[in-house]
Amino acid sequence: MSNSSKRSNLRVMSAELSLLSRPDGSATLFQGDTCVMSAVYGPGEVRINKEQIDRATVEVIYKPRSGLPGCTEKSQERLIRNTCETVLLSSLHPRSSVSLTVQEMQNSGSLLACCINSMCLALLDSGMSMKCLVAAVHCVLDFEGAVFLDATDKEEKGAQACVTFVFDSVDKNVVMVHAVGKYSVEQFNKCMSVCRTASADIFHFYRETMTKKLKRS
Amino acid sequence: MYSSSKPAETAKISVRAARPLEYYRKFLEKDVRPDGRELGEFRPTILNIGCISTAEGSALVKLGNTTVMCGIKAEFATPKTEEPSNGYLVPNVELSPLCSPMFRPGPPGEQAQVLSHFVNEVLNQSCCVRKEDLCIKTGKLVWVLYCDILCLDYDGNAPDACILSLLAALKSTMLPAVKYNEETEKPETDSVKTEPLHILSNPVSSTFAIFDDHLLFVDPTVQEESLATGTVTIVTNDNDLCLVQKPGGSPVTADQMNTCFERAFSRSKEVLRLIDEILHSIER
Amino acid sequence: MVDVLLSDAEKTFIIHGIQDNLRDDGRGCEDYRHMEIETDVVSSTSGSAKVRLANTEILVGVKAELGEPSSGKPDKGRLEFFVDCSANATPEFEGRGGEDLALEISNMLTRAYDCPKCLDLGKLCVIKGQQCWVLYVDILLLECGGNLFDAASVAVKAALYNTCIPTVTVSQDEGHVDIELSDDPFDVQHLDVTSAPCIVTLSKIGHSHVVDASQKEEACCLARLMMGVTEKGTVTALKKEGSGSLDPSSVEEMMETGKRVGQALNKSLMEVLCLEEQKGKKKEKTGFLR
Amino acid sequence: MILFPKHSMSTTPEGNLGQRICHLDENIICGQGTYSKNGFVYSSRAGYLHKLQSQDDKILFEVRSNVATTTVPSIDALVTARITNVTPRFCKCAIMSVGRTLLRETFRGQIRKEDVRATEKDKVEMYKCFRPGDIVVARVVSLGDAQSYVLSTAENELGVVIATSEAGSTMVPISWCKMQCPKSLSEEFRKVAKVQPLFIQYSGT
Amino acid sequence: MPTDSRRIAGPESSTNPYSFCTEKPRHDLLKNGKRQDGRKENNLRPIFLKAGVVSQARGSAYIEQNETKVICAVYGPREVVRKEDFSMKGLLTCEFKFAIFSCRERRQHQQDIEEKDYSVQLLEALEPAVCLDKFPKAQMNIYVTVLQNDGSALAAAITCASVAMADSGIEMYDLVAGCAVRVAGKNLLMDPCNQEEYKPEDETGLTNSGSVTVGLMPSLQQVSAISSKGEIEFELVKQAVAKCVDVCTQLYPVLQQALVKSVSERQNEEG
Amino acid sequence: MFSCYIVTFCSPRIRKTSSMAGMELLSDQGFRIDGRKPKELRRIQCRLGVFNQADGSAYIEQGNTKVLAAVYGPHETAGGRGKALHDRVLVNCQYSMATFSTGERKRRPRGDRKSKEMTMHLQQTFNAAIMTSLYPRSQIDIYVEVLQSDGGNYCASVNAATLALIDAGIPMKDYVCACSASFVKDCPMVDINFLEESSGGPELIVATLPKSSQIVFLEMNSRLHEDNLSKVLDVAVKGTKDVYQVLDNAVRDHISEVSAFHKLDQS
Repeated sequence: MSNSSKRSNLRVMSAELSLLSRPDGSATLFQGDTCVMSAVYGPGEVRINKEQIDRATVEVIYKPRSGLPGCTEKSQERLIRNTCETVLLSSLHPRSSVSLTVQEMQNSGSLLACCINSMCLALLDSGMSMKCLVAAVHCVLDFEGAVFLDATDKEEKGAQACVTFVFDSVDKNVVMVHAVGKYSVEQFNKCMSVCRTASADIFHFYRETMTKKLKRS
Repeated sequence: MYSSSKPAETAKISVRAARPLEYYRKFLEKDVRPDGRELGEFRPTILNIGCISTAEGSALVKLGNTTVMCGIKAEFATPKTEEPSNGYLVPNVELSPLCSPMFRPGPPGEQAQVLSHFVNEVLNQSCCVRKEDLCIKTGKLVWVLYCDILCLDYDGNAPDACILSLLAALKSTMLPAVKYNEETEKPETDSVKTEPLHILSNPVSSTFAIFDDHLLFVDPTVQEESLATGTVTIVTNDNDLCLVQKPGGSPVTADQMNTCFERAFSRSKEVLRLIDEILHSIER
Repeated sequence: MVDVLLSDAEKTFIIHGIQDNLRDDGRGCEDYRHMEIETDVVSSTSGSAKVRLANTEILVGVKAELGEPSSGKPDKGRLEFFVDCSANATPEFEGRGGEDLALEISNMLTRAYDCPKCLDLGKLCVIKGQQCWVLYVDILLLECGGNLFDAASVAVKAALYNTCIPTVTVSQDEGHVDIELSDDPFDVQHLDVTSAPCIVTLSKIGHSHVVDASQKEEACCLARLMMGVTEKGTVTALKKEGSGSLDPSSVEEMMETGKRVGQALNKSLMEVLCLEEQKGKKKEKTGFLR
Repeated sequence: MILFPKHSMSTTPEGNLGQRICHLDENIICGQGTYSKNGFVYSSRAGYLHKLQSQDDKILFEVRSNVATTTVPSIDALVTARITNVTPRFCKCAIMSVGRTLLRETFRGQIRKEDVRATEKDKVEMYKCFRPGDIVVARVVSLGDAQSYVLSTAENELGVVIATSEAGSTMVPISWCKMQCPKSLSEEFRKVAKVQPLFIQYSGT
Repeated sequence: MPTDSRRIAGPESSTNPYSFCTEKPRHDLLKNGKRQDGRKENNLRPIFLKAGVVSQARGSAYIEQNETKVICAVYGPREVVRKEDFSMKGLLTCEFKFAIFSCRERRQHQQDIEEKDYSVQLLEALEPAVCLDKFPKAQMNIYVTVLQNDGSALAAAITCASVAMADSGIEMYDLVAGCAVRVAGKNLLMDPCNQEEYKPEDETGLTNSGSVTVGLMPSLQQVSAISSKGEIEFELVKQAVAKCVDVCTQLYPVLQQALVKSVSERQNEEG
Repeated sequence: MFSCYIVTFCSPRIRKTSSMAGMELLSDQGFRIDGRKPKELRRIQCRLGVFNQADGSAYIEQGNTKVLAAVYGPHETAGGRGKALHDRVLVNCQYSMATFSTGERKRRPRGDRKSKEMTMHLQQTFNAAIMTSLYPRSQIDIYVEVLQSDGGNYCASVNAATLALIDAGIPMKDYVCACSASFVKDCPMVDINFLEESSGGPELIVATLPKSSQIVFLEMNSRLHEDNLSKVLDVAVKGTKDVYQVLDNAVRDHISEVSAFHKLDQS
């Protein structure tokens, strides 16, 4: 791997909110070349068999760029949904449904992180009540044990381990982890601390994006 | 139990069913679980290896009530053109309606798909079976190992049981000896001679449940799973980590993560000892 | 199955009648209803037959196509049954509504024909292990008036009798194998269906049993015994159906009846088929135009 | 290979499924877990045979087992249910247990406005009787339609037994129509069952 | 064939390695009056039957006849979801499945025609034995999985499912015992194992070749299931059925014992 | 049927068959493949009341295309109240083809894209012809089964269904008659068969209410010059009127037969 591709900070991020008119909130997020579009509907009517009497039912549909969703996508979908359930104050909307559609537009690495960040932006855009914000940061470990933040797809292929962390905005604790590969506990902890530091940038980016949006209106 | 004015009629109100959360809190205040386990204690683990003779490798795992069976069927296939010397590993988890009232007949539901993906990730990332070992003739013929994991009784913590049954089944797998006939371009299978599969590493999974946002306990039952505010699954691979997964839920601190790692590594040793014991007893 | 609703009184009437060997349409317990058989009704098939048994109407088309033999039987042709319950019979069959019944019928037929001596499939082999004739026997159920299994099996046997398979010549040159089919409509081979089975369904009603139950009688019946019977009287398939149970002694009685009726059915069917064939092209084709 | 370990033999219960118990005559009544056919009494359940004397000097046979006896709601059975939905005309609930048997899966039930209490039926306001999440004891009035069983709480002993207040703690009944939250001391309306929470045991502890 | 996106996909096609075996073993069904596994014609394999094996189910059972292993779980009574199925009589459903690794040939995930056929036969074998009127508006679901198939799978499934039903505490008129027999020539081989089972592709040259499976309610002496494959002479069918009925009656105590054990075990647990 | 076909095996050697090659859709003498004149319909034979159990049924043969239709209703809507329409009857159709009806065996009788499209077309056609407002909240089922297909499946299906609806006594504005047409060598051709259909030329399908000459369904495939459209359409509409004559005769015959029967009964 050439030295130029080594990154200790995140790729450039840009986001567009409310691009879609039908959903209650939507966001398109670019992290480098990776692009994900999320849309939120709700709180709205819920199907009777999915009704929960004490909180809203969160549904997430993850759409791959092409083809039918398989096991990998379902797994991805569950990670996004569980994260979403954690941050949403769903008990404010009992017997209703919050439905989220996450559409992969382009995958150039750090896809899961981009999905979660775009989901968070879409929720912000919809104005739904949340406990806290979440920031997802992806990194890879190469065979020498060096950490690459926000890896591209090429870097992911040659990596020893791929790790995605999601931190909350209050205590910066770990909301979600997905770490696969071969690594030691120390390496895991190192990734965690690097990612935690980087998460501040993402929270900052959220603030900027929202400020921009509110100024416009 | 409560009785109404008419003594013959009674209605049973089980607090366990009506108020399960309160019920659990009462126990956990005393650092014990309703089934008598401590927070860091796994349920008794029973292992039976090689129980299905129609499969090339098989294992039955009982983790308390949770029962999982893994059968490995080996078949011939042509390799992918981009990886001509790699065999296939195809794991699938089936949560059939037989094992719990939660599952309905039909195609696999979300949970089964997520589990299949989880097992697939562990199998690929841990590299416990080298795909090159499954090659018979480069570019022509390779083994495909269908690892089907069937849940027979679902009482929580399927990931741990699945990974354990898979590892045990792989360790017991005996592939028939095959010669590739260059002239006819067809394989010739020996109906008697078999060869064991090489297992390079030992992935072991440990699942933790988070209760009331702060309490961590290991090996949740199905009721504990439904009450938990989050789970953490750690798959160790000998002295390394192979997979850490925390699919949302209550946030955890770095310290809590490290406690989980410690327990996962000690569990890994326990489990590997158990597998070795059983394998030895079979050989004898 | 397609049910008719009967009151308890109607059921009692039918059950009592059958005890006295008298059925509501005047038949005895071992009598079939009026059956009409016509072969060669659909010209886009290799063989076809239409059977009308009172209100039950079944159309069978056999299509012979070249295909690969199954791995278990490399030197034999294949026989594939497919049943389609047309919604014309009842709105219940719309969409996939008739699939369960269709599967039951095709399973029973597959089982009845799944023995080496029923039909000489060896004749259908073209090149061993590589090419053979596949006979797709497609059964179309157009109207349900009871006793579908028997009617279907009769129609299948008639259609197979009617089936013409073009003669093939296999020629080999330079390692290529050419299969040439004759286009002469008279240069064909026929199948020998003399030992093919017919299904006889025996319905237990009250303490007696009847053959060829009408829809009303089927509504009174809790347990049925279905038998595949050949002309020689051998049994090629046996199945109990329905939610009731049977005495071992009545099972035996029913089997006896089944064998007797089945042999007679096979015999008269063959007679009718021969007669029709002799008429040949002279007979006036009527089909559904009465 | 044996998948499930064998256990040692224990005493034989007297009534085994399908077993013929005795001749049927006019002095014999077939009780629960038995049936009669062709002049005999048979057992229809694996369990213990009980021979009982009924009031009119007849012999009653019952086969009882510790496995659940009543497993579906039947007319007149007492059930516990969790309220899921309240509308002005009726409330929907999920039946959790029938008699003393805990159900593994719930059945749908509904309590209509006129079945909430025995008196002043027309003055019932559903929202002042039940709230979603309440646990009630009710009686099955009819098997209802394909959708749900029809339940009634029109007896003093029937009604809400466990309820959670807005503040989130378990409330204490203070009258037949009110419950109080011990934390916030706020009062909420319910159709309260005449039973003290003391009598509700934590079964399983 | 559309690919199944809900499962991890393997290669497009794969073949069984044993179809490339150089020499194929041929066995005689009977040699000096003894079968391959040393049994006599009339002998059954030892049966291990245990009720109450699945903790989550209402009732369950496991049966083992040497290498034939079948597990069954019963759920319900539960609500009937489909409006069309509503009836004042209880509804019974049955799903029969071979585990993917249960046979020499790999099985498919989706239920195939044979499994569907067995589901129906199993259902019709059990229906006469269950007091359906005791659970109006509700359904009982029976799920049977064959973990390993070494012949007589349907017969074992019938036995297993009836014990699982009884274990659930649902009222029944009687248990159902299942038994299979292989007819080969004039010989009747009871409880055939996989190699002895009738396969239509085998050219045996025998005039009589087939198999018969019978389900019997032993106490009431009622046949609740009967099915046969292959071409058999009429007299021999009769003999085969009679023999199966006999054997099923002999099996009755085994079924009862399994139930007694589960009942007394539960008594001990609770008492 | 058994016109010579050759299956090449191992090597892709395909020998063209002799019979069809070089066949012209319209010969110089003005005859079509099956010997018809361009404006000649195929022979139509039909019968009403083929089944006893259906409320109405009919069978039609148009040349070698054979279709059975059955009608049930009006009855309660199946599948709950949700589907019922408050102001008119729900017309429910199903088009299905017997697996042996085509030259090459069909794998499924229905459920494929083409059958679904056909089902939809039938539904649209009969929604326009049935007096739907007479039976609000109910349903009429029209089931069509193609037994043998030789082109003009839609036309034969519509004609058969019309007869079945008449047999069931369901009030309609008029008969619905359908006919197809093509355009070959500057000459419009009516009622085209399978060979003509699959030759790649234009195909125009029209269903009309013949008395008022109103078109209820029109579909055209492939290319046709705008100038020729009216010519082809005229031929097709004329075709439907001819079909109407045949159907009307069949209905009249059927009715007189049935009423003769009734008179016999009454006397």
